[in-house]
Amino acid sequence: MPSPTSTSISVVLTGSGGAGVMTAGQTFLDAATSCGLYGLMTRSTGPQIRGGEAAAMIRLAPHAVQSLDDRFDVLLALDFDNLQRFAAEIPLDRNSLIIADSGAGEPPAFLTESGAKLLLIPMAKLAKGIPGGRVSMIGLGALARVIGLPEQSIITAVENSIGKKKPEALVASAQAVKLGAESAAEFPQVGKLDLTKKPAGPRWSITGNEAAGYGAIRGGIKFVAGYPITPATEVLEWMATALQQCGGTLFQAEDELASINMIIGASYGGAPSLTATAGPGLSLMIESLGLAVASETPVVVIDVMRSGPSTGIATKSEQSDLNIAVYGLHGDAPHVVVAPLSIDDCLLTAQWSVHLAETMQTPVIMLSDQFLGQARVVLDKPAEVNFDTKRLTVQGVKSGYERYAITPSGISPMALPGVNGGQYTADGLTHNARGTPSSQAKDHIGQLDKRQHKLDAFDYGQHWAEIDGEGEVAIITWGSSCGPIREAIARARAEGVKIKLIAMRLISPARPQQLTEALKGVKRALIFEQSHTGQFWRHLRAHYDLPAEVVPIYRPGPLPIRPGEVYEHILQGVKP
Amino acid sequence: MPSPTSTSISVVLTGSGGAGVMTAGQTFLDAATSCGLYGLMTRSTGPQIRGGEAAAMIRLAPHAVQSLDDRFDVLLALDFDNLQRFAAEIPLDRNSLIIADSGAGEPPAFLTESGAKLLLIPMAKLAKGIPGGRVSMIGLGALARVIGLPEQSIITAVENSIGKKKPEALVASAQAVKLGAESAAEFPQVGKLDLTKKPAGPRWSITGNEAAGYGAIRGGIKFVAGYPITPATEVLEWMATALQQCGGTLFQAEDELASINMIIGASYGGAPSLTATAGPGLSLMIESLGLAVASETPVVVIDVMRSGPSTGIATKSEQSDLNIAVYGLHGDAPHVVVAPLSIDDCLLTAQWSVHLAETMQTPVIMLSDQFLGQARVVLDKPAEVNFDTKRLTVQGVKSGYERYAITPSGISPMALPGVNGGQYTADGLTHNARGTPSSQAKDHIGQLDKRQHKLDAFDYGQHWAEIDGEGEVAIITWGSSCGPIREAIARARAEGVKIKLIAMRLISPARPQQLTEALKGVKRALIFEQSHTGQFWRHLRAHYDLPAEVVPIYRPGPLPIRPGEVYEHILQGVKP
Amino acid sequence: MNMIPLADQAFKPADYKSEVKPVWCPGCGDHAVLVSFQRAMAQLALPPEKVAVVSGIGCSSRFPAYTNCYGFHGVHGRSLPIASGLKVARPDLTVIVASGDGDGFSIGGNHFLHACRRNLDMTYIVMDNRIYGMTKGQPSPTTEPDWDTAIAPGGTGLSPFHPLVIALASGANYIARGYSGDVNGVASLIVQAVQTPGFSFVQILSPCVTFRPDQQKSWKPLVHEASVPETDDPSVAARRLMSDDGFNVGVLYRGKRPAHDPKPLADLPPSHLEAEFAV
Amino acid sequence: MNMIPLADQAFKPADYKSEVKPVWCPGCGDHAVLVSFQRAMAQLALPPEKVAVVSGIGCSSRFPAYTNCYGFHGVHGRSLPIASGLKVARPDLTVIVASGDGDGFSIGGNHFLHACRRNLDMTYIVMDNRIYGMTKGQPSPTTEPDWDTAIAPGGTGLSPFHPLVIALASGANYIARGYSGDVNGVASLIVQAVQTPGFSFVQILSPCVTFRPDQQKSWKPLVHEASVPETDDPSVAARRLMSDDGFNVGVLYRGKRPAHDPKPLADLPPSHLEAEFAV
Ligand SMILES: Cc1ncc(C[n+]2csc(CCOP(=O)(O)OP(=O)(O)O)c2C)c(N)n1
Ligand SMILES: Cc1ncc(C[n+]2csc(CCOP(=O)(O)OP(=O)(O)O)c2C)c(N)n1
Ligand code: SF4
Ligand code: SF4
Ligand SMILES: [Mg+2]
Ligand SMILES: [Mg+2]
Repeated sequence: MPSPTSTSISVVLTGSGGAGVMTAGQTFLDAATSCGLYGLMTRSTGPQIRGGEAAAMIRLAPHAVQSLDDRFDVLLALDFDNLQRFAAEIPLDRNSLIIADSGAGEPPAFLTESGAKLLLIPMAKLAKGIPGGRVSMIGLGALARVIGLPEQSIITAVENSIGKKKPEALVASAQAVKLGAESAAEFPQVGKLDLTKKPAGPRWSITGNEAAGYGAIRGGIKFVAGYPITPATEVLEWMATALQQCGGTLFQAEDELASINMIIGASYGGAPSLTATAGPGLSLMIESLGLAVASETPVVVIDVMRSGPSTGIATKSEQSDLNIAVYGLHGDAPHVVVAPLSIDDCLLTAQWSVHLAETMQTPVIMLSDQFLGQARVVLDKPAEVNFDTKRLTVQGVKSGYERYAITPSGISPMALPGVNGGQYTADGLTHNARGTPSSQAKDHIGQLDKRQHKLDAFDYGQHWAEIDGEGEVAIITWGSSCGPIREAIARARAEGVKIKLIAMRLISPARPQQLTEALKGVKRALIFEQSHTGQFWRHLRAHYDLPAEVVPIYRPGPLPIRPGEVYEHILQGVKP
Repeated sequence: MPSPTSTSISVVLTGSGGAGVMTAGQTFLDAATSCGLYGLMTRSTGPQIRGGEAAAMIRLAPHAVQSLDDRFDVLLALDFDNLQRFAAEIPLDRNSLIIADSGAGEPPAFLTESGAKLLLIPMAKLAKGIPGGRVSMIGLGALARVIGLPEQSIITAVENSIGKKKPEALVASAQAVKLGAESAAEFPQVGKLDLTKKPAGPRWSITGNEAAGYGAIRGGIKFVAGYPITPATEVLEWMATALQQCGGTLFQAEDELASINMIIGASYGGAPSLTATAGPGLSLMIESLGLAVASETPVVVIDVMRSGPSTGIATKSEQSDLNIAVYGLHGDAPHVVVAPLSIDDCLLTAQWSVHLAETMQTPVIMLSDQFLGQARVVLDKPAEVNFDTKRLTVQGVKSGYERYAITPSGISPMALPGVNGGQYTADGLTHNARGTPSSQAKDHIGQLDKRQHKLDAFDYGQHWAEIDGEGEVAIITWGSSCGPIREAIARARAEGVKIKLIAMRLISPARPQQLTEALKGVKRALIFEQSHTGQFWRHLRAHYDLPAEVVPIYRPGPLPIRPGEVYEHILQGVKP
Repeated sequence: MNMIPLADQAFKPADYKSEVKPVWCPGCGDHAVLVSFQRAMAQLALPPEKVAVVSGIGCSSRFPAYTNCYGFHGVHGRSLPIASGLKVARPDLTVIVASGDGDGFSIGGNHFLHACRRNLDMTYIVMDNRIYGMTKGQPSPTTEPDWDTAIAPGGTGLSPFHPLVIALASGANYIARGYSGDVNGVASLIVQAVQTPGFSFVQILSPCVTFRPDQQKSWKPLVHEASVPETDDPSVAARRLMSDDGFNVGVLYRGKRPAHDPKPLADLPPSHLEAEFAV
Repeated sequence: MNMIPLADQAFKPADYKSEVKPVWCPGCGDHAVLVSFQRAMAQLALPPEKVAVVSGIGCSSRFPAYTNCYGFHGVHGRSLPIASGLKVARPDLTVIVASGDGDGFSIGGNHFLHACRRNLDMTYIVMDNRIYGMTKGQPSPTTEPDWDTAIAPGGTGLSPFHPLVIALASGANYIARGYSGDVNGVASLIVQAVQTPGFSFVQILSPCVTFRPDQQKSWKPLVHEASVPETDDPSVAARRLMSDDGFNVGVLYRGKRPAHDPKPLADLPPSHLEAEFAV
């Protein structure tokens, strides 16, 4: 696999106060997509609720990309207001190009310091010359031209988004795009955008939050209760309409205490149920997640992680909810924690989450994050996977029904309300096999053993991790760190470095045997994650026998992990 | 130190439906105390709210005891109703004696199977013969006689408890006690109760929950908000009156979300503040504990652990909230977790908790448990310890006050409301040194580093652990497991076994250097705890470099850990 | 509401009784509420397996396991969300929620507000003994300000609040008060609560003989039938409930709001959703 | 309430303004509320460092940092408990709580009930825009049933509830409604709220120009002064508030309950407590 960097182009659009950066970014991605390209887009905004500075970061390539690049080829700055705030997020260098308005004034320090070339265009002035003309369209025209994207693709994308209802707006846009392109015509092309390769099959444009929602519905989710919270809200918002179409219901609850209990109630009634939240909301669900464990009620909780602790930074990614997800419950409360390994893997992992929850009658927490959830990716339509998901229920029930019977698998057949003779009371109190409260040691230990056993004995198949490559050095990682890591590994391998990748989808329960197997021949493990205290590393230490040499590599958000950063660590890490 | 077993006597009083077992147990303990003895009393009840079966378990010795014994010398059964339910809690053997009512009917199987001797007394009949006579008093009389406790001490204890206001009741009691004693007169004495040693100084009778409350007030607590929950309620109830006397206030909150936030608010205002709860309540406090971390507001949370998960068994002990206490917060949220090592150590540890919280401006979770909290112990008055507790505050503030200034210690001077010029907004959002919200990487990382650093750099002194003995084998343990372990170690040492004890009071942050120091020369570590999944063991694995050989030993509640059980593990554990 | 003679009933009260022995103290008002519940269910002729009883934590919340219906004994204060999720997923079930003044009005207060507002078709029974029984005697939001307890020595000094007005202001569609001493009266209130569409709230004064020994004697003479007929006018009800003495029993408000009954628009296969992602 | 002429004031509104620039959208009603707050504080002549402003999470909850008072920007829904703890620990401070309809009535509903009941001397200002602004437009408990949003396509179908009646039933001692468009009117309501002992609740209709673009135009003509003078009778207030149109502004209820003000009985040294343990 060749290093993707060489063939991709990264551009960032910035502007403030309603400059329409986000819309322009989306238009640009659509245009590139229509030319057969693949791509990735993330967004960054200032603290203001509306009208503040914003950045749309887009990477295009003739193949799918799952990570931002180390740097940007082009910055299209519609203005310079507060642009300095994005300095750490927009790495530029002397090979970069800055397209800016010639009337924008003094560029912020980090631009001039970067050594990037500057292409000044009188964007505002040109836009004024067109009735209804927008600065952003001038900019997109120029941008398209310098990277070699046909202007027409931009014009078509605008047409597709605003529709044919506003013919004047379309005309204005087309004019602006052309004017922009012309004013950049003299400039040498930046990067090499290969437009010759055409996708072999259908492609999708999808965010991780949408993918998670769709995966959940594919998995069988029929009821969702949730409370809005950034960056998880889109899971709920997307599912609200989708469920209405697909025979389900979504409730906005009064708070997260209510959402988790609503889904427990619905699931007790037989409906596969889910909620989505972020750290602060997950914190509020902790007590009732324990109830789901003890009452053996299947539920799926998607935690779209953001920078913590406390309210932290709602709009920035981090992998720092691993601890609470795995260890956050009081008492001994075994449950399942999984994490998607890429944006589109949110689909598979959400679907798998429903499967695990329903099959084992357990709460499952899926740890997505702001990067995975809110980034939009254009990629080949993912392969369809089907799990044979079925909750073990009882139909004809004889007297003496034991809801919490100790079975060889640890999973007990569940009576759904309505089944005559199956009446029982689900309980969070220590109970016997019938469900009757008990404080006897034998019942307490019997049920603790059963609940642990059902998770340990389950066959998670190949999905527990994605493993590739060989070598004496392995990277062990999880979640959204995988994107940049895969890319860094590809670069390193292209230079002859031998390295193995173990990307864990199943975070808990631990699979010591499988990891030992995967680590055969590995002498050194680089453990990689985006947290401040090395939560993943410590979790592995607690549960696995690791190779003699372990190199933990971790740092918190808010800045995204970049392939180059990982690449440096790999070069360090493979040194003898 | 001699093995305490040889010199102690263990008795258990049982009865049902308002037989007055608990009162009788307390009377008995008081009587023994007045004879110069030391003792321990725990209680166990059936599921009924009132009038169900109950057991008072008492151990007496001429020195303080901090653990139940392996077996009971005497069972005084006022009746046999539902006694079977206590079978696992009342180990008896052929050297035990059962005192029971001759009219009580068939004894439950576990009694006859134990091989214990049976002393049948017509207790009910004798009591009927006395106007106002109580069965329990007959029983106490007999009990006193067979273990060699002067009857008069019982009569005096009754007098002290019901006062002189009810002379008839006193007369009846005295008569009953004497009658009971007489009817056991022929029976050979059980055990050897040494009444000759007299305490050298003043003694206290105290429960762990009272000790925690008193320690907290000694530490400077002025405000408490809490929500009732077993087995933590007594901390609140005891403190309610105590604070009224000592210039503080206690609020019953509407729920645990409110209690934790109330104490955050009071502490922000300058009042050292505390709440007490159990697992389900701690779960609800998780989100706001993160707020206390991020806003650097000192608070103390006492978690009196009970068997979990979920509602579990409210009245039984377990050490299974370690995970939630250490790892339960979302994001990277460093804070302090401590645990008392004995019933009376609840005093010191609570006082230390206030000290750590106030000094480092951090939340501190103290993990007590049902055993420590609800057991009553008679012991020598604990030594007074004084910490020099002072919150770092500012008085005269110049402009540009930085509430969250990055300082060498990581601790920043705090302005209390009312101080002119110190105005700032405490925040759970990622903020800069001034407290202004920020999503910049430098502020996020700067504050994460600072908060971790202030805990890591602090000098915890000798209090982090209690260490004694030498040997190539060490037991590492924590919390209420220490009582039976100390006793087991004493037995083993009496037989020449060399073993070291490391009992950790500071659970988090980890002190790797100190433990490495303490483990010098140790080849094997037995890690002991009362949980189902080895939470303490895994925590140690995650944070410490342990000796090559580690033997984790763990089991959940509800049965108490007994010295004999630990002793067996020690014998196994020291084998080469 | 007339009761059908026992002999004609398809179900008998005993059909709703489980084999589990209540942990309640002898004389606790909740025993009587359990009997009222059984009579009401028999009267409504609901097959036990089509009824789900949901609760939180407290003496009163032990209710579900003592019935022969499906039950969910959840965590403290969260019975209403569990019941709400269940009702939406399973509109065919009759959902009854059993709670106490601590579980329902203290820790569970927010869900009370929002369940009233959501107006799903269910019945909420709160056994109000003005005390926390299970945790051995702490004041609840309905406890008198001068009731002395260990946690609030000398009393809280706080006036009890008005759960019925809160229910009304939040949107409950049926509001009634009963007294556990009147077994048939309470049964009738439960029957009507189930029959009235939407969210029905029944406060039942149910003495705690152990931690409120005053109640068993003092309440009986205070309890009286409401002196005015029930109303469907929220502002009239607001005025009345705000100034009542807390002991007038009967149906105090019966609104006309239809139950909230969310339904999906279609039942298409998930693959239908893929069109949105295709480029 | 007459305003003191600016020139005579010991403090000026600007004394209560911080250097932090609000994140609010241009035109958001909350800007005006901030001005009203500054005017009210100046009017009350409270030294800024003796005022503490506590909030939860939401656009409106960003309030504290924009004042030059002590502030606590807590977590979503928990402003009232923070304020309550603070008030008990520091009765010398003037405590103001700033919240939104989501923060205060949805997730924070339970604390609202209990803070009203507890009746500590503080002022609770809810900037009600009938929407979740911060999370980009989801319905709150005061949102109209047919307001279309992504999370509730076509509307929730749920009637908004009555926060003012809930406050009354829970025991609030002062209940008022204002409109952010009337800067001096709101300032006056805040001044009176602070001056009235006990728990004061001020609902301020404060339009969200971004996610409720309908409000800015449509509210202005609807807002009107309450047509009847304020009352101190809870049942009269209950009836009125239950049936009002939600747009009548002014002081709507002012009770006579003294503020709850818990005080320790003594201030003995801790060692005094040891007597209890001695045997
Ligand atoms: C989160 C949580 N907090 C506290 C408790 C302890 N608790 C159990 S029941 C109860 C109060 C019950 O009072 P009420 O609802 O009035 O029921 P009653 O026992 O009076 O019938 C409390 C505080 C708990 N189980 N969970
Ligand atoms: C526990 C938790 N859940 C959810 C959120 C996300 N959240 C932030 S503000 C908000 C709603 C705010 O609405 P409102 O109080 O009406 O304030 P507005 O923005 O409209 O002024 C929500 C749901 C959060 N921060 N914390
Ligand atoms: S404690 Fe009170 S409420 Fe609980 S069972 Fe006993 S009488 Fe009933
Ligand atoms: S989103 Fe609405 S509430 Fe928030 S700042 Fe903007 S206008 Fe105000
Ligand atoms: Mg009660
Ligand atoms: Mg709002």
